[in-house]
Amino acid sequence: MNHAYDVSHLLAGLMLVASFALLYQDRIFAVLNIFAAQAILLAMAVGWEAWTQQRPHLFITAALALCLKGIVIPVALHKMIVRLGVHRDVEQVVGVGKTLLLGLALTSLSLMLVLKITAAAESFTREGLALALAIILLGMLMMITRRNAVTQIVGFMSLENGLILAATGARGMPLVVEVSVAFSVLIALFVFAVFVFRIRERFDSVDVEALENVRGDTK
Amino acid sequence: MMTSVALVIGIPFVSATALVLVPGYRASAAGNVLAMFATFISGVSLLFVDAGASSYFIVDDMNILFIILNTLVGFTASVFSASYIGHEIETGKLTPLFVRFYHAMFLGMMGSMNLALTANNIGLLWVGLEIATLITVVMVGIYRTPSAIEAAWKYFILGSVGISLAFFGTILIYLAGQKALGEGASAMTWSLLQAAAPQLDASLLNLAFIFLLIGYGTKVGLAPLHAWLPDAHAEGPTPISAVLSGLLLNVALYALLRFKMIVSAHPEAIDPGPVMIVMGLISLIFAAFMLYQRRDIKRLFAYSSIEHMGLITFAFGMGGPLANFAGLLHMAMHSLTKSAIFFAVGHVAQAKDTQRIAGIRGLSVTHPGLAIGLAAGVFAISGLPPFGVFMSEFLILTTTFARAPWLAVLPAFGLLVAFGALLWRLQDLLFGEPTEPAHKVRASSVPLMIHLGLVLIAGIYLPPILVGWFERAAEMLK
Amino acid sequence: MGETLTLLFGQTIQMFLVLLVAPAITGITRRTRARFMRRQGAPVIQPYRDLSKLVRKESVVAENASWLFRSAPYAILAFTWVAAALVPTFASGLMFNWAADAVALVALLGAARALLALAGMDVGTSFGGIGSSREMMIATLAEPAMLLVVLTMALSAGTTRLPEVAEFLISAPVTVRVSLGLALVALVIVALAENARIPVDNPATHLELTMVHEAMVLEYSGRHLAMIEAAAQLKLVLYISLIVCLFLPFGMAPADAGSGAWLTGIAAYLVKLAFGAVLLGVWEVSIAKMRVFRVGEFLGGAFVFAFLAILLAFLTREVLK
Amino acid sequence: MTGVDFSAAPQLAGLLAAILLYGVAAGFAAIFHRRRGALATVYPVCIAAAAMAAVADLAELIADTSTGFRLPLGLPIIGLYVRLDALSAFFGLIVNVGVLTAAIYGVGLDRNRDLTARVEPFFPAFAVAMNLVLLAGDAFGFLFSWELMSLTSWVLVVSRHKDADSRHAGHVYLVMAAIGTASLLFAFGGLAGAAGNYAFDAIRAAPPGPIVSGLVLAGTIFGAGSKAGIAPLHAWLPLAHPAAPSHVSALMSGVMTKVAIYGLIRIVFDLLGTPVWWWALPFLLLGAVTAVLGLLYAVLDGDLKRVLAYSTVENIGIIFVGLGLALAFKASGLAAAAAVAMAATLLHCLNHSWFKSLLFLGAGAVLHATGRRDFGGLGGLIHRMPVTAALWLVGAMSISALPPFNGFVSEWLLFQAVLAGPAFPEPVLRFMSPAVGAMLALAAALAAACFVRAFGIVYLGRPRSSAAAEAHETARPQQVAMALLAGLCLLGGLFGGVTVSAIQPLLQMLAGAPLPAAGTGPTPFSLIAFDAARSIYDAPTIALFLLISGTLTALLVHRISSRRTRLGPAWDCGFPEPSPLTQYSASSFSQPLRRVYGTTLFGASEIIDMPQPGDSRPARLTVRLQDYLWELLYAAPAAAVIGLSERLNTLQFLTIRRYLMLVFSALIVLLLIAAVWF
Repeated sequence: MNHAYDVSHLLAGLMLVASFALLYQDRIFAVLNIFAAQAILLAMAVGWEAWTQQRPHLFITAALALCLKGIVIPVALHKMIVRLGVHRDVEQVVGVGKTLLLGLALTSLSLMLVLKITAAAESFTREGLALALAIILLGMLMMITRRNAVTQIVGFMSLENGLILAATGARGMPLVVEVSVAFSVLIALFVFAVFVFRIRERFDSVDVEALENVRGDTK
Repeated sequence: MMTSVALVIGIPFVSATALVLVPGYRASAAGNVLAMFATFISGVSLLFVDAGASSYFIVDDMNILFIILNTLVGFTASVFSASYIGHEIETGKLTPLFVRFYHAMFLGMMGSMNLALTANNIGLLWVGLEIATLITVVMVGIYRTPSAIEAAWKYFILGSVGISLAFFGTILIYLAGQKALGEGASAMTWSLLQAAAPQLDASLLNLAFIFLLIGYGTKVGLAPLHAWLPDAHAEGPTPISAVLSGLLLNVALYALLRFKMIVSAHPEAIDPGPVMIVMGLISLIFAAFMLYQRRDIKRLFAYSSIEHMGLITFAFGMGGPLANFAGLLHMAMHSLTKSAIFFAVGHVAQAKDTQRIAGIRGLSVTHPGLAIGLAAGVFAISGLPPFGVFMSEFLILTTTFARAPWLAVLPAFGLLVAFGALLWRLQDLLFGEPTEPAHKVRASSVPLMIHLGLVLIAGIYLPPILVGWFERAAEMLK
Repeated sequence: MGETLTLLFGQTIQMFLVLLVAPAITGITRRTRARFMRRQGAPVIQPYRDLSKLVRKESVVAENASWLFRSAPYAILAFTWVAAALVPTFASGLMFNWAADAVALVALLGAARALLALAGMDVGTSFGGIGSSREMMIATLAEPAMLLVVLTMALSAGTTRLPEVAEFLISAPVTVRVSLGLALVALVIVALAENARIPVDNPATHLELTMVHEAMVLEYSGRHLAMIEAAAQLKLVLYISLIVCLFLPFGMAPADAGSGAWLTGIAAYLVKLAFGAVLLGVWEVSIAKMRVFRVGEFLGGAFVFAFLAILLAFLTREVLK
Repeated sequence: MTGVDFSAAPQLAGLLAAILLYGVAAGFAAIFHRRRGALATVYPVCIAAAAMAAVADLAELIADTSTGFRLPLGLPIIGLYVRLDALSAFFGLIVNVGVLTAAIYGVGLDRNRDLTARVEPFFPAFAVAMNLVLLAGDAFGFLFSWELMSLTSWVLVVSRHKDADSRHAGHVYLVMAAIGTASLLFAFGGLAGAAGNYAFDAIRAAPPGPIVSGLVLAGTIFGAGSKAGIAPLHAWLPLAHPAAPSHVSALMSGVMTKVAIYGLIRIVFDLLGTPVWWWALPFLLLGAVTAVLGLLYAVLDGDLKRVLAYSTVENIGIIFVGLGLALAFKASGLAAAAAVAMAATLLHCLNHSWFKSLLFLGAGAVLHATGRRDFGGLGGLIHRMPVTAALWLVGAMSISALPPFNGFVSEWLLFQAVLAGPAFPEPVLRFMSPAVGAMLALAAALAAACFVRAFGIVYLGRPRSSAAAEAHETARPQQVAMALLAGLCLLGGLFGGVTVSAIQPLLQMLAGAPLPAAGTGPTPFSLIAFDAARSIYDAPTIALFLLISGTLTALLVHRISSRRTRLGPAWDCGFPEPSPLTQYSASSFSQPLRRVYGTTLFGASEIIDMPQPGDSRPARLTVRLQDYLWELLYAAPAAAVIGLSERLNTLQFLTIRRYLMLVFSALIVLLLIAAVWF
């Protein structure tokens, strides 16, 4: 049972590393690849949980993660970038160095928070939660430090990965949750797609800045 | 109980799927009205079933009023849409296909909101809110103008971030309940959690509440999480603005309150009061100032919604029987009044072909009835008698002053600043030399009258049954 | 019954006494001035002649004068006369001087002044306007001062009824009181201003731009002018008798004294009046008139004195009692 | 006690019936606002209702059967209390007499020229609201009707909605009203306490502690004071009152301000428990300053209706002084003096409502006849509108506190109260009362100057514009309304003693002692303060004297004089100018006063533009006055709000990423707090 915990911990840790890599990376295709890797790691983690917790239905989530986030979406985004001719390098608002420092700060914050949780709680509840929280915060960090719509979407999805990690980590949390997550991710993708194409109709790039030129309440 | 709950949730969803298949937008509009009426009836039928909780659904004093309110406003809004959206087709802003989807999505949204309101399982609550959000995202973007798409995009991104944070909070609540209630669905059942609140893990509850506050707070539109709200209101179809302001914000706040109950029931956990007071005041005062610079009439009232959500949050933060009572009353009054205002605004926009305040003058000359309606709405929302909001603001301010005199100055300040702006704009709209064009108003004004009538009556006489709900709910909220 | 009759008689005497003696006082003042200017001067009874002459002459009224212009003189005379009848002169406790007190006295004079100012504006000439506006400006400073003075009196006597005040001052031990002294100064200044005397105004001027009172009555002639003149003379008498009855009340017949004491009272009163008139004449020749806009400062001084007086009265009252 | 036996309380029943009648009129007018015929019936109905209500109030004032009942409306559980006692009845009398005369005036309005459809539905509604304020027996009902009063009068203020000034006036007015209501909310919050005893009876049963009562006092003075128009909260008043149609201005200035005073008395003298001496200080200070300041504004202003509005501010100051003295005497245990001060206050409320209504109605008549409100365009109206002129003169003399009219009665009582000042135990009060007396004296003199100016410029002299030259006498109903008020002014002036004996129970209730009964004086009509030996004012006797002496002189003169009268051109020292523009104008009239008072208070400055010799353009004199109070307390905050909103508005134009950053940072801040705190 103990190594079971180690493995899930290891996978979660690797996902966190992937998040840092996402923050570090500044070429858009590399970002997509790293995201795919993180998704696959997530799939493995979920699968492992399914096996150790004897909750086979978690395999569905694992599969979902693997296919959808590990393969379909990266490929789709890749194609889209090629077709829309979005410039390949990601403009970063904050320099990589600063971003990574912020990432470290956020990670330590999440550890600090989780360590306050009574030791009586299950062991996963602490470390796993810490890692998941860190991944979530890093995802948000990525969303706000990148100008490019695609990378913002990626940031959002890595945030989602953190969520799923936490959800699956929580023992015996009803299936409702995974379904809803998958559901929401599907919807999300669907709506994303709709918007990306709409945006394509209207603007020349997917650059979010381009959207801002329609101001809310001009004088 | 189950049957009527099933009806309240089922009717909209079923008829939504049906409407997708119905050809012809007139038929779908009629279907929408019909379905919403049926939902309203089944919502009212909840009065006659005894309250209770299953593992997935719950009907208690806390939510019964909101369900009825929800279905009622949903019904009036559907009536309004039927006539309003028709006009949009004539002016070519929408195609019949989009209108059919519009009505279907309207029903889906109502259904999911009812789901959220009746859910006893916090996961289900979350699901309901999310579906509602995602559908409204699409509806906000339905005009496909650049600004509409920007608004929808903004709403979508901020909304989904909110979704995720709220979900993480839900997980944390589950983890907190896991030890006391064991693994499985029971640890996600609100009523059980509420009952077992003192045994839960305090630090997990704190963490959870923070995430839920930010997550659902985004939906409530509390500053600084509000950014999506004004644009979504301004760019979407007016009936949707009415439903957003009148219902979705309430439902999100309702969810937040459910969790506040759990947290505040725990002795060691953080006291949600101060946090809510601070966020409430920030939203109230910030929105009040923003009102002065508004040029678009719908954005104006969107900000006023932020302002009032702030006031309500403040009231619940104050706590205590009087303040909670006032908060609940204010939620009800605000959703009725604000949706009424948006109905009126829809009329104005169609009568003047513009949403820009600068383009609308002298309504009291060209459209006296509409002018009176708009004025009544604005005065009602500003807390002037003889309307219901006056009573809630009266209670909030007096009781706050009685308990913390210096704290009471801030909400009063915010409200006065806001009133200054609203009155200013109202006078611009109503008085002066009328501007062209001045079409006849086509959309139905019945919903407007119904809402204002209810608010007026509430301002003078609250029926005891209503008072009973409020008091018991206020009791639950502590 | 006979009691009341005598009182009524006394009251009547006072009413007509003041009316009859008024022109003579003005005459005395003028005469004194003339003498000090090394002029022969008109005889003391000249004002009586003037009045009778004016009454007999026809009066010329401007076309656009209104009923107010014609009726004002009578009202002005009436107000002033009643006011003068209320001031204790030769005897205190006459029949009707309970009817009004110090405050009412000031108000009656105020009413007369307001009517005069209105009459001045009625015809719509520039000089009338000048007169009225300056008169009202002076009044805004003089009237409060006057009011404060009488309030000071009332305060030290513990009543606002003038006869009682006089009684009090007669009976009270002769002690130097700063507040009363200040009040006297203020009252004199006010009296000068109210009666359009040098240095505030010049009753004998013919240089229009310096006129105040004369400018207001510029349009009047004949019997109307006579009324105005009589009223002015009454006012002078009123102020002098106010001053003397408040500050040198000796010789005044007390309330309970019979009609026998009245004769001495009347005699003393007339002497005091004549004395006051002479003093006024001397004062007028020994000082120059000041510019209209310096009047403000002059009367402001009166206001300050009066205020100090009442302040002291307030603070020292319990010492006195 | 939900039900009430109306046969036991006929006054209350009558009053409620009258209110109902008002309501009917309002609703009727609202429904048929397009039909002239229907609108024509509104004012007559109002007259009937007002008469009914006034009678009921009078009956209650004399009988003093304070009755009331509770309705299951308003606040849940607590309910809505309706209560009629002598105090409400007294102010109810003021309200309904005012409405009565205003309605009579309204009957004569010319429906072709005045926009009435916007006024007539709200005129009765306004009356209803004012009556309800007086009847309210709990905090909610009070504020409810209070706000309703502001709202209805706002509609009337903006009834000339195409004129930007009245829109601005309406905005300032309603915002100020809202601010006032907010502070009254605080006051009632303090009175009710955390338990929420909003009913007046409950509040009386448990008055608040010293600190809270201080806060409540502040809230009340601010809230009710701003409605009454006490400086420096008065600035909305000279904007809003003139903007409304004149008969509404009469109501707002003459009546609504008194309703505010009612609120003040109700809270401070009735609900707030036993007074402490320092409570009086704000009243005395604010009152004295307001009285003088209001008149200085008035005497320098050039607009007839605005002058009247400013003079309302002055009178509110006088009333405040009266209240302050009453409060101080009551707190010092000098009941007799408190009674004098209170009587002065109440009488002044009554008198002011009469002569101010009269003056505003007269101003309305002038405005209607000439279309001008500015002194520069008026003059000589005494020839064209003799009746109005005569009645206005009565009003002017009353407001200048000249005997034998009613203004002097309250003034006289007030001075008597000031004279009782040395009895104060606290040195502060002993020092303040003469100061206050001096300010009052100054105010009285300025009032005379102000209204001599107003009357002289408007009615006397020669017309300054063709409009004024062609003016016509106002319609009969208007004349009747004004005559009614003028009559009241005269009677009130003659028989002040009678009025006092009518409000004796009220004085007993508020001050703790009545005034000496009228019978103890030399005549049954003499007005007595303290005791007959101390101070009497017997108006009828004085009036008799005036009559006798006046007639005597008239007879005498007409006997001896030749009654010859010749009409000729004005003499004017031999240079009668043909042009009416050479008359003294309003601003030239106030020049000496401006020189004396204006330079420091208003930074008054005159710029003379004298053309070179040979230059044919006219010389110009421009006078500049600065309203420091407005700039400091109104313009500056408004500018601050706008400026801040402009800064904040940048938050409307951020990029989505920045909005996300806001959300994110909010989350992080909360997490940090959680990490550090818990």
